[in-house]
Amino acid sequence: MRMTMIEAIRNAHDLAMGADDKIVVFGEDVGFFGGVFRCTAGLQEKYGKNRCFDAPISELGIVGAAIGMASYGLKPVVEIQFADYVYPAYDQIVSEAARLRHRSGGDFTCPLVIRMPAGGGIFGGQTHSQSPEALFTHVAGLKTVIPSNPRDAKGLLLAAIEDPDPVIFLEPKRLYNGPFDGHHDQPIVPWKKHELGEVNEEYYTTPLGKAEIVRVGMDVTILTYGTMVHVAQTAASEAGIDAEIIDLRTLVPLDTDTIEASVKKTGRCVIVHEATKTCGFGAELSALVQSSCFFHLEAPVTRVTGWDTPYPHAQEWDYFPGPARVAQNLKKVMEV
Amino acid sequence: MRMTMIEAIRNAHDLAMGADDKIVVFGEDVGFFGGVFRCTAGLQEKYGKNRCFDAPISELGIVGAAIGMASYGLKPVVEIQFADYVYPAYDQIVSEAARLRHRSGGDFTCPLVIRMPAGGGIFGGQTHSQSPEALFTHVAGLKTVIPSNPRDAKGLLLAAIEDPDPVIFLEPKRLYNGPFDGHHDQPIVPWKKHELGEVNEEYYTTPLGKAEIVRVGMDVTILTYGTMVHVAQTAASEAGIDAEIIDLRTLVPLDTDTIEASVKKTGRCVIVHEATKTCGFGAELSALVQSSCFFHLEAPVTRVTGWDTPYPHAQEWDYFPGPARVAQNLKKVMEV
Amino acid sequence: MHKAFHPLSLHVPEPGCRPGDEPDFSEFVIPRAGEARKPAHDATAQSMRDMAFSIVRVLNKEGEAVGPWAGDLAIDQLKAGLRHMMVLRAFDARMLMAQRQGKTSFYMQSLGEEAVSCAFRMALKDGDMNFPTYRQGGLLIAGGYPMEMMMNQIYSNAADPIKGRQMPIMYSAKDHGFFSISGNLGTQYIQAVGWAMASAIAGDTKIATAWIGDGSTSTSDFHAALVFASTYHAPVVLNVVNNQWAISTFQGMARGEAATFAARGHGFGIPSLRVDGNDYLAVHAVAKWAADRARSGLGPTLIEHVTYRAGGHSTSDDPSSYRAKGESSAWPLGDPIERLKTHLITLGEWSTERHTQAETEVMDEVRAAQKAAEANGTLTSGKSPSSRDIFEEVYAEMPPHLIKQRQEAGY
Amino acid sequence: MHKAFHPLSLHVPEPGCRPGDEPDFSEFVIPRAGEARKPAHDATAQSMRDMAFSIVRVLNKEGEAVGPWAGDLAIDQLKAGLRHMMVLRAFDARMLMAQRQGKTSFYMQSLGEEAVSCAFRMALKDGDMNFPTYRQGGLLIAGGYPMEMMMNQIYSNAADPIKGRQMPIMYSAKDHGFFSISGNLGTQYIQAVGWAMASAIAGDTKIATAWIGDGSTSTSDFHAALVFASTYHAPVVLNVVNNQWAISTFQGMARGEAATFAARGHGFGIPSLRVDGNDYLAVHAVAKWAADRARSGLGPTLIEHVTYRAGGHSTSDDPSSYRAKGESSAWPLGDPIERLKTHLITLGEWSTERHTQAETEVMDEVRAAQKAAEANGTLTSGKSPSSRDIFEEVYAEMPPHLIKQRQEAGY
Ligand SMILES: Cc1ncc(C[n+]2csc(CCOP(=O)(O)OP(=O)(O)O)c2C)c(N)n1
Ligand SMILES: Cc1ncc(C[n+]2csc(CCOP(=O)(O)OP(=O)(O)O)c2C)c(N)n1
Ligand SMILES: [Mg+2]
Ligand SMILES: [Mg+2]
Repeated sequence: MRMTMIEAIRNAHDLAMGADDKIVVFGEDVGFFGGVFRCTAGLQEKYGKNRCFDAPISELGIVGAAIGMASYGLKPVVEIQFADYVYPAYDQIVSEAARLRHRSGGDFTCPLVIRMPAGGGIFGGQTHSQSPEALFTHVAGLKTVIPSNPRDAKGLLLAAIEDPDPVIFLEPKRLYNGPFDGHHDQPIVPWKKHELGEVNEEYYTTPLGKAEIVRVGMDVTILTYGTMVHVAQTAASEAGIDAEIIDLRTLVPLDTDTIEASVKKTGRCVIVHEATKTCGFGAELSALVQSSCFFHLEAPVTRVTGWDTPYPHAQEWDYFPGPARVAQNLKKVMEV
Repeated sequence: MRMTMIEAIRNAHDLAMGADDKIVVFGEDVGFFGGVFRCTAGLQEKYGKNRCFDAPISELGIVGAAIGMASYGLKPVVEIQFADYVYPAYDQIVSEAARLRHRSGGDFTCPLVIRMPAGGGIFGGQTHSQSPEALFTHVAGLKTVIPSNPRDAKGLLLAAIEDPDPVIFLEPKRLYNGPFDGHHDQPIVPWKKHELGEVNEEYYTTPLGKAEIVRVGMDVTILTYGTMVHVAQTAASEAGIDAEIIDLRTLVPLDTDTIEASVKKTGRCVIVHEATKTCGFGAELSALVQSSCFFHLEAPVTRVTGWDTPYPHAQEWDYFPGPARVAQNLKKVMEV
Repeated sequence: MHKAFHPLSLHVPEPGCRPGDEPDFSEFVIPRAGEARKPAHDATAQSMRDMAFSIVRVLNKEGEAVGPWAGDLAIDQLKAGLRHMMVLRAFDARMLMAQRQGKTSFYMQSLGEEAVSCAFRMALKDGDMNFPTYRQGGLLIAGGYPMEMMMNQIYSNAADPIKGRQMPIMYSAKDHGFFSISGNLGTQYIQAVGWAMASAIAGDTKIATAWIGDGSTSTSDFHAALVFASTYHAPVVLNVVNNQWAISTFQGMARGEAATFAARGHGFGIPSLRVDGNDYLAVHAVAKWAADRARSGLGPTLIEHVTYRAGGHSTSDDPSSYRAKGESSAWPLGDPIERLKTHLITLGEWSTERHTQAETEVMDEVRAAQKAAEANGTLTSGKSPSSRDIFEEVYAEMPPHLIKQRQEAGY
Repeated sequence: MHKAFHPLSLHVPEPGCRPGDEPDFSEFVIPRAGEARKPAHDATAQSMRDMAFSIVRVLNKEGEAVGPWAGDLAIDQLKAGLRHMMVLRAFDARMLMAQRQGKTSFYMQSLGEEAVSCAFRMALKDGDMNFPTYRQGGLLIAGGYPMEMMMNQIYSNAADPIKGRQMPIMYSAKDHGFFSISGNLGTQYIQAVGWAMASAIAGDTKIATAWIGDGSTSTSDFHAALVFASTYHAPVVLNVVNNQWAISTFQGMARGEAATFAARGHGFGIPSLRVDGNDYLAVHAVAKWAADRARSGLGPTLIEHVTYRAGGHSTSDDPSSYRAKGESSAWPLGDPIERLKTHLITLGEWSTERHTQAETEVMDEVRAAQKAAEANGTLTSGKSPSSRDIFEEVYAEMPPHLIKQRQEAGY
């Protein structure tokens, strides 16, 4: 059945809640209203206010309470309204959720999913556009997941819900309705008309820690995730470069085998993400690739990222690493 | 005059406060008590409770209030008791301090120094040992500084205080009293007996963004900062490797010229830091070095770091990247 | 020994009515205008505890100003206040339309809450600093900030003082005592306290005001602000604008359906009161009282402005999907503009005709400003801020890595 | 029109006395034992407002139990309570000495506050969950958790249930209703509320208790906990242990020298009261009252335990550099052990001789536990946890990158 990413996420919640009454869903406006992006619409009506409810505007409270619930034995799946608003909960995530199993010698655990819409492309300015994944991948004890299409969003979310540890689940909001490729001046194809909008209605999981090669190629490996998976595909086509594109899907734990095999084959590597460059996840990818594929590399590993500035409103498309910027870097790497 | 790092920091505060009555110093226990590490001892007595005072236990409140003060026109220098406790203030730092100048078109600015003892080596377990620098270096709008000796601590702190933007100032607490080189079973040389404990009593600044080559060598470049500067020196000597060691001092902005020149000369690069590996600042350094020195590198850039786990209590010395682990990696890199 | 206990269950607050229900404010207790006493400036929190559970109201149903909080404002000031609110409403209407026309990306209006920011502003002095949310545009309008500048910001055009960097209505106007608005709820509250502490440290006479919505009182910043304000006796007025709704959740979600937002101040020994936020005179009187307290070194005051968000939360939501139809018109405290208008008419200083005429004038004024602003461009056409501006002012001085990135970007 | 205002100045709270001063608690108002009324379980916050400004006390100067809060406990329970407190004190003394002997890195004692955690624990049931700070070891001792296990943790030895991973006294004992202690102040407070919400969601009958220090009420987590507890009527008892000091700052720094910590609950409609934290009977009675409320679905209660931190903050500080000499002995609520002992003697159920004998027994018990624990090693000698354990339990299943790092580490 064709679904938007929103519908796929909603469907994942629905199946999970139906299968396991330990699963509770809450966050700001997620109850009666069904979430500002409608990802939880219908759940309160179906499962009751005890299982899906609104929360006060305290991201700290939402995550802190969820940790308590998880330690009781429930499985909270909470929504942070925008990834840009996760910082008030940062202490609870890094000091508590991430370390509870370890610090208590396994006495207490913290199975918890923290969902949040991330990324730019919607004229959201600096507070509705951020990609904070690197702030989570640096923290031991967390897993970090970013789907790029409805099929994966559902499977990865169900896998995250099944996972016995805290999972940060970043949803590229620009992909909620269709596979945005960075050509902001062109209408997007809705997921309903796209094959990756085809989502099995049954319960299924997509394992965490497994990347997907979304385009096979010989000349250069593109490592990317989220919205940039689509931008990279368009850029490669437009540049006429035989790129192999890897959708990482999970950043921690990372599928290093798939990455290594590909870069050893192509000898070149370009990393693409929306987040700011310095200490972004691209830095880690670059460090890993140059270390594991050193003798296979024919050109420096190159990063195409958001600039090291706040995300601007009016100049969104000068900030966003769109297909032109990606293509230009692909060409440059091929020239080395 | 010989000073410990604590005395040097105290002296910097004293000189700054004496020179500019816009400077106010506050934080938990920094007033009457003079700070749990005594870095602000005597300031309240000398400058009064209006200029140096205790704060309630709210890191959010300390930084949030400091931002308000900075926007008024004062220059707050605040202490977070341990870097491990900075996360409650993380939102105020990344969403507010870091972006205020940019988001207001320069209408409001945020000259602010946030000091915090960081790093391990004192049996502090997971909540008194962290090195969170990468969580700041990823954020545009912040500068991040880490001194490795009393002389620099004073000069860098005064430069940070003069800086018109928010500066994160991480103090390697294991270096407060002497240049700890990782040999935890040996007594440390106190700063009073070490030449880098020699601190000019006058007001001086050490510019932000300039690294220092602390050991000249031909075989391999070691990029490091904080406590690891001393560990690396010992490791190089013990391994008998002619390493060039660069004390970065400022992580953002980074002195890429010094780094590039050195790695182009040696052809090898080892990065050493205490923080967890994945997405640590070492990832950024590795990405930069392989990109700018690609054709000069004879071996993969190697990172020696804390493990990707919480910082343990009893197993501190198995976690801490001490001289043996650094030396072993230096040898490995030399063998390529 | 212990008695048996029943299984527990979770209580989840829900508003009295949702779409399909009949709006019902019968449980909302509204004291009569003029009833509330006016404590001395140095009253303790304890001695005026009741005022956090009552509502200061000045304008009665007949449009008369009654009670101890009345009598502060001259006719000219009242007329100016009416004008400010009318301008703000017209401004909102035009900008809402501009957003619908695609001239910008987003808009948030103050509909129904105009008195709160417009009246409050008139109790402040030049040099005082407001730390607002996105629904206090009236602080700028009443403070004489040019509408055209506000529009330049909304349009992210070439004359936008913040260079297109932020979403619409995220104004910054230091010279007009208006702190840069943040998209992150709550953060400004403790910053306001810090600014006020700085004023006290510097031996200045200026005060700060902090603004927050009912929903946002749940944020951590709210607590930090109360702690710091009470500990250091900061010269700050802490305002909570209780407009009954966060986005889709009613104020009971943040309030726990108990006490009041004003009562949050009591645990900190902060004198706290509630005011009829749709009563221009009451807001002004309470604001002046609190500002004087702060300026006299008597420390913080917490004011809960009881009002109603008559419009949607923003242009991104449709309130009919979570609010009962007609709830806005059932709101018992009425409309702030209508009420001040009636008061002036009652005083014989105003008429329906003059009001209609003023409406036209105001609309012309807003239109003229809009025209001038649009000459500088809109988000989607005409002149726009430079792309170089992305890289400027991240730091005072551009560091090498940003110079490099800017070159890479080609600007 | 405006009157002229004087320059503002910053108020910074300071304790009444610092080193060199004469301790003075004359301004500390202490209600007489037996004076406080006992409200019905379903009393509203409003109806028992006064109790946040008074102090529930049961034991009078003569050692008699008086008033409506007295009478709950049988003689055996009182004797057990006395024993628990004595064990805790002896335990602390031994571990403090062990730290000084270099057997571990750090220690924090409960000296002077023993009644708070020991008495409270006896009002709970198996299955309830405590979210403690580092000064509620009495919850474990009174709950029958083996001292040897606590010591294994303190020594980070081979039998440490948390495998040497945390600093001393950061216990975790799920089966004994004791949540893993965090070094980050405050975080447990909202987690306790979440746990209680979970119990309610699951239709369970268990309740949670949250613990926080006076200084730590300034944290954001404290506010979040109050918001969530009041919004969802969570079955939780929110305890504030006001032991007068944070590290070097007195409780007025967090409290703003106004109201009380208990009064913080009023803004949330949470029934709140203060109790004499050095009065075993009072703490127990109040705890039981609050626990019953929670279990009956009546929601949260906030309890401020008024006590005194008689020792240093931890082994890392020397209180004589910031506290007046003799402040501890001047503390007007006395010593919890002495007071319960006197009560039992007054009842004719105890004597000085039996007490001395009990002290010996207790010390033997503690010594025996210590010997057993030391057989498993201390931080600096003997058996220790494995270095492999660094990498275990970061996740339920070790991911590839950690397997690699563990190999690199050579374990
Ligand atoms: C930290 C944070 N969390 C969530 C949001 C998303 N958000 C924007 S406005 C809003 C509702 C605010 O309600 P209220 O405080 O009552 O203010 P009002 O809009 O009624 O003026 C929410 C949840 C945000 N901007 N910041
Ligand atoms: C978030 C955080 N900030 C600072 C600290 C450092 N610290 C540890 S204990 C303490 C004082 C706590 O005082 P209080 O809450 O009164 O508890 P008490 O020690 O009196 O039991 C401080 C500041 C910390 N552990 N966590
Ligand atoms: Mg609101
Ligand atoms: Mg205390």
